[in-house]
Amino acid sequence: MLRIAKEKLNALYAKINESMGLFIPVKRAGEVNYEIWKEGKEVSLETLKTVKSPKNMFFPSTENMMKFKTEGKALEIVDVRDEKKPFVLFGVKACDYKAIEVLDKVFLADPVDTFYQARREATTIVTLACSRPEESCFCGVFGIDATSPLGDATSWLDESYLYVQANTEKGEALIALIKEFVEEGGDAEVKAQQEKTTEILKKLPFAQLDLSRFKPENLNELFEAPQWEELSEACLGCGTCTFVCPTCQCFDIRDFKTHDGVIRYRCWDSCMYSDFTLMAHGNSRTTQMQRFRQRFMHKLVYYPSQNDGLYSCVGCGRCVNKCPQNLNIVKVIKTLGGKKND
Amino acid sequence: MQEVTEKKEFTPNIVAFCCNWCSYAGADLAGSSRLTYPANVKIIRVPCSCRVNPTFVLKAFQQGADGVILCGCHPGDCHYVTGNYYTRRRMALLFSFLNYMGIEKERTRVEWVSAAEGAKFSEVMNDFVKTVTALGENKRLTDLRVKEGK
Amino acid sequence: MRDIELKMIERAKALLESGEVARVVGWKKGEFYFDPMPAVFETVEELNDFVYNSFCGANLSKYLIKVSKNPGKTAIFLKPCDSFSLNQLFKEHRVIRENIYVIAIECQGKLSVEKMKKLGVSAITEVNENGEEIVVSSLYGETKFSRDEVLLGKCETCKSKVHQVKDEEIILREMQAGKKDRFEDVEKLEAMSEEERFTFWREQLSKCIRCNACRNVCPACSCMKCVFDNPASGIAAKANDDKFEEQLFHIIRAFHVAGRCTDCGECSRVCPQGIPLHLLNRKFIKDIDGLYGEYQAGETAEGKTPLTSYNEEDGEPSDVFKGEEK
Amino acid sequence: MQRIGVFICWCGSNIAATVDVKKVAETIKAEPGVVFSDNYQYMCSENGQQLIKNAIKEHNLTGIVVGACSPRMHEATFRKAAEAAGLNPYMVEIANIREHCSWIHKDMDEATEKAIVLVRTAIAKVKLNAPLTAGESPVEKRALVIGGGIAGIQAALDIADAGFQVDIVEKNATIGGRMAQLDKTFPTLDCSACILTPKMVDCAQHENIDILSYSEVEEVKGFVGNFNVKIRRKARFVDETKCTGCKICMEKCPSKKGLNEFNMNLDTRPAIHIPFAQAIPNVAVIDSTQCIKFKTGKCGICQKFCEAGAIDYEQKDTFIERKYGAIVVATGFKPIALDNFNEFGYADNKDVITSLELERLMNAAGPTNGVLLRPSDGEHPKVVTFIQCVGSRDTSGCGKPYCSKICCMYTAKHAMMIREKYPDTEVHVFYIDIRTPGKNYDEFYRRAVEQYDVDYIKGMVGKVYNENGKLMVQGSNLIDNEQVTIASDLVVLATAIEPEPSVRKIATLLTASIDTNNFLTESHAKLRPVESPTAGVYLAGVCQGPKDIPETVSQASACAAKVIGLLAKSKLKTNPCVATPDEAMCNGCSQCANVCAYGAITYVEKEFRLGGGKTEVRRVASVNPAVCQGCGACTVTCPSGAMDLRGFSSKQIMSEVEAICKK
Repeated sequence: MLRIAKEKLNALYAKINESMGLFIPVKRAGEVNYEIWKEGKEVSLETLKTVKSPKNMFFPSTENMMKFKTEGKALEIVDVRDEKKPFVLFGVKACDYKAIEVLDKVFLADPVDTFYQARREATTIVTLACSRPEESCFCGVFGIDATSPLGDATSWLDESYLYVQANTEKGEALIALIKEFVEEGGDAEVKAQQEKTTEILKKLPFAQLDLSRFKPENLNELFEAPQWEELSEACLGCGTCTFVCPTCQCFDIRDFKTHDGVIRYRCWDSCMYSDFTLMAHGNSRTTQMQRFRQRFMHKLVYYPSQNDGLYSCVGCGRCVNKCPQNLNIVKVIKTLGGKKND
Repeated sequence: MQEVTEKKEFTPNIVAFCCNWCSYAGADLAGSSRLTYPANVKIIRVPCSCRVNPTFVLKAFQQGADGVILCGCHPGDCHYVTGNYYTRRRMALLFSFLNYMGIEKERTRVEWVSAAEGAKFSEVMNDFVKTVTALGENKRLTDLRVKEGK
Repeated sequence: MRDIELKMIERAKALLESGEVARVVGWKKGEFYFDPMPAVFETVEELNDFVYNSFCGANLSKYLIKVSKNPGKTAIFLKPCDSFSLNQLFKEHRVIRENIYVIAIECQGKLSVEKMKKLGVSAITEVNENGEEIVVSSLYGETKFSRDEVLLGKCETCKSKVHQVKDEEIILREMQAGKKDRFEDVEKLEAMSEEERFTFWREQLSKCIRCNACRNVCPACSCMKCVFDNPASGIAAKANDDKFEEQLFHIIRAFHVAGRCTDCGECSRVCPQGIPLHLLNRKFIKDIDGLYGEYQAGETAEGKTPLTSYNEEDGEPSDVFKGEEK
Repeated sequence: MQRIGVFICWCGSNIAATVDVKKVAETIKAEPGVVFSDNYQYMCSENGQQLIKNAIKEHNLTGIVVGACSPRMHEATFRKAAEAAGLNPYMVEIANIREHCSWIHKDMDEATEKAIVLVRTAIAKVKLNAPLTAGESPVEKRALVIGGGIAGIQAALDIADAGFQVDIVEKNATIGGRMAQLDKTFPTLDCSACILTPKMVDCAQHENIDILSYSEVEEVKGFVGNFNVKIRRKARFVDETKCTGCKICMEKCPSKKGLNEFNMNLDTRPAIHIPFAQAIPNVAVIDSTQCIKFKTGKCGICQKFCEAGAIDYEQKDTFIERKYGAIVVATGFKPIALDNFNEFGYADNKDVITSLELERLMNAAGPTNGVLLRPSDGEHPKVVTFIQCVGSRDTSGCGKPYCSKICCMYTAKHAMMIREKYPDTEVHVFYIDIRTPGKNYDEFYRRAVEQYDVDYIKGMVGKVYNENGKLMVQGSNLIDNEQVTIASDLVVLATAIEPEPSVRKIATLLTASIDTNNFLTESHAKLRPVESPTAGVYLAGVCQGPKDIPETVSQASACAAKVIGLLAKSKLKTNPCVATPDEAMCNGCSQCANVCAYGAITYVEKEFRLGGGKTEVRRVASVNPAVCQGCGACTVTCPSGAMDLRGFSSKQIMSEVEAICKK
């Protein structure tokens, strides 16, 4: 185990930034989100949950895909992909790290999403263990240990030090890069923190959610469940849950007219929106109940049935915190998940 | 020194919305009286100033316009009786709001120009171009993508 | 609060039992004390989950657009601020007065969990209200707040405790309007330079993720199809692709609700990024008040709005900046 | 795929001297969608138009752009040419490269570059143009005139003479209006009744005119050419078809103490009465609030004596509905109430009277048979003082801010008439300014001063009070800079006039706009002064603004000309560039209707299909294309963008914006 004194962290960021990009939780106008680090920005590793998850590092909210350049009647297609500079994603929590695994299964499966792939490969991920989980957290339900996340390197934070440990070659390389800032030590402190946090995690109100009924064989029964109406009745149809979700991966492709052509870009889409999956004939889901059901059926039934039982929810609890009307996946799990919930 | 020459080279792009009955005719009169104003002012004909949706103003800025001016009949003289009264409220609120968002107030303007005021039309345009030129490029309300690849 | 809740349940029960109304719109229990959610109650049994407490900040009036289309009368519990929104919906024919039974309820200002969290409390398990004192228990200990400290942003500047429309009321205690002036923060911004204002809004709006929560919760944003969802509008967009779009969305939205926005504050309450969106709408309200005479949307269910009316003596658009130069 | 043709005009050297027209035409060839581009000396000439027509046919063009002079000049020309070649005329756009380009720029490169942008902008627009067809609506060949005063009478006669049916709706029991109450008219001093009553008779006898007296407009639906009007025929308790106008009932009626409105309440009349001797129709009416039969159930004397059997106490209000192509509003005026002007002592002194009361006192058919006698004691007044501008030009809020326009002239008339008839009477006139803009008006006023020795005092009166039976008029004389007090026997207030209050209701019914003083608003103050902004509604007389008789008659005839022009058409062509709502997006919020100056927008309940076999009834806007003038105010007020304007759609305008901003 290695450790870095907290006061040296800013210098450490600067060091990383010399040769790689650094993506890190930064406080801006009162809220913490991942941003490209720059001298003077207010880094906030202590923040348990960034508003947006770090997924937009690999899957940005908007991304140009190609450009159609026109001159008179001539048209040319321009590839706008640029070579991805290596960068470090710093401070990823266990749930968000697990979410990257969920995204990988979508974007890196055949056909590979080369935009995603390029970014993914260029990244070194440094995770950060949680020490102060809150009431909306339920990563444990999905078998995630918030106290020892994986990644290329894992880190722990306490009042005085950031403790770090490499897990992969990329992680080793990063530590080599910052070796001037690190010193040996911290095994005991990390262990103590992990034990303390584990105790809290057990006490969390959602620690015992029962997912047992979310199985492919129950698909039809779950789909037809009468409770969806009531569960979704207050849904505004906004995209907050999907946009703060670390595993939501849907996007739309749109064109933007420029002075000399058209930019084709993709942007996050939300299954909560009325034009999601809108086709020439109309939309297969016409009510908010259907859209609402789609989101949770996908997270808890469709996705796992195609990915060896891996749920596409990681229990980060962002939707629990952020839904304007306090609807969320926990209510769905409690209502439809299994007997233990009753 | 260099900065000064750069500023001189800047010619703003101005979009002028003119109502068909007064201001467009006023611009025609400016033309037939050979009253000049800069070529970077381009006019869009609308039936009445009240046809101008704030969206059009924003669209112009998005597309890189440096100034947007609306011209209509004098209040009380609207061909459609009350159209420009609505324009007056809408634009007063919109411009005040844009300024509140930090957009330079000099980039937006409403002027009442009658069909007989060719001279006024030319004066207004000259003055507006001068004001916007001094202000420089519209950076706060342009969609940078439109210039991509340039 | 508990006494009010009981009275509300009692009334809801009576109304449903007598068949006077077909449904009641209120709140139901969430996972915690602090996360009630809007709900429609159609049977007396469903009322077991009914809740009304200091976290029922949501404005329920917009739900009526959809819910009240069903046959039978719909009863709704409205706080004073929500009643403005409903009146505005009546004015715009989005909800028909005859189909609604309004029960005006007491509100002493609602509380914000977000604020408690920002003040350092996490893993909240319980909240107890003790008059002005709010006791929050969490896995990490107990914290006490004064009500004012953790008041929902919109309640700090509460504009009125008078219901604008009601068929009956459940009010047991006197209510007080906000302690803070509604336009104080707008004035602070107005006093800044253009540059500073631009920076302020850039910082704030760059957080926007275009989740549309502000729009979808807004009772004035009740369009069948929003221009931003309509490819034919020329300004449709989903996630923000450029700084411009962050602004465009919010400028157009604020303009579309200008003169119709009742300042219910829901936009800011629901913003996941904590953008003070109400300051956009309040600028319009302040300008309208100053330029065209005081106007409060939702005060009446009839008449024109400031942007659909005019006065021959109205000032010129250039006049709005005149005061500033002096 | 669009096939656009572009035609660049030289306009001789007007364009070609500053814009390189060949370069413009050549550059534009590369624009997407452009399949033809050419230039010519004079596009508007016969040959130029032929060039366009040929190109449309040869290249199968779907839209054309003409780079030429202002569309205000030749848009119609090129539209016609396009139509002749089989292209919809609304598929034509003009790029104004003369007035907005060649004439204002000197540098050829700069002007050429701008011309290219302007043509591109027009191309961007025309690509989004849609073929439009002017709609047609039939015209009901009948006019309605609301108000039977001189304005209504004149308008009705002119329209009827042109061969169209006219109905006059008059709320009183007789037509004639204010003019019937006047004694003499300025500046000729001819007798008012002598010139008015023949016209009234003409109306009654005209085969095309139907007088609906004692009637009011109740409801108006429809639009220009097709108004549906519901008219209330108030119960007059006398059968109009039977009454012979013999007046025996008036003699026999035991209740004779009703105030005589026609004589400005200066004397009384029976409960059953004919307003005045020359009334048209010459039919009695019963004032049911005064009639003993109605109050007690007993009496019935008039019925007993009516040989024609015309009396019908059971008569009820009836309603008739008629269709009209055009409506003339001629509702007239009344003097304002003087409640706010206690300083002139009108309420307290019988001998302080209004000018209209004086008219009745001077009139041979009036309460004094034309002999000027004081109302208080029936004596001849020896000193008469006139006060002008009572309630006119008043910015204090007590009266009216406008000039009533007629008072200077009628006061001079009154002064002159008194001096003429009673040379021993002293006449004083207090005035602020004397306004005599009219043919022979100033001459008339000068006669009053010079020939009749009327004492004109420039100054305002502060107070009128009674002192020992004399009316003391205290005022200032600004010329001599002194306070004067004139002991008078009679004081006449030249009272401001205001629109007849019932005009408000009529304006609402017609969706005609009305100003803060209750005057109906004309469509354009200078160029369309007799038309209301509501198509098919015309304005005559004081309902539109203060006027004297000659002006009123002129305006009435002008209205008639407009109405005749409208009714002469078999069909109305409607402007196709009108607002249209997309019902699927319409919220039915009514904001668009709130800003429509023409009342063109109404709401309908419509059934819409939802998914899954469900339907929903929604309130959606509906624009009447015959009424919409195409200003676009509604389009901006519509938050969802459901309302759009044909010919100037949001997409077209935004496309123009994009084209201009491209550098």
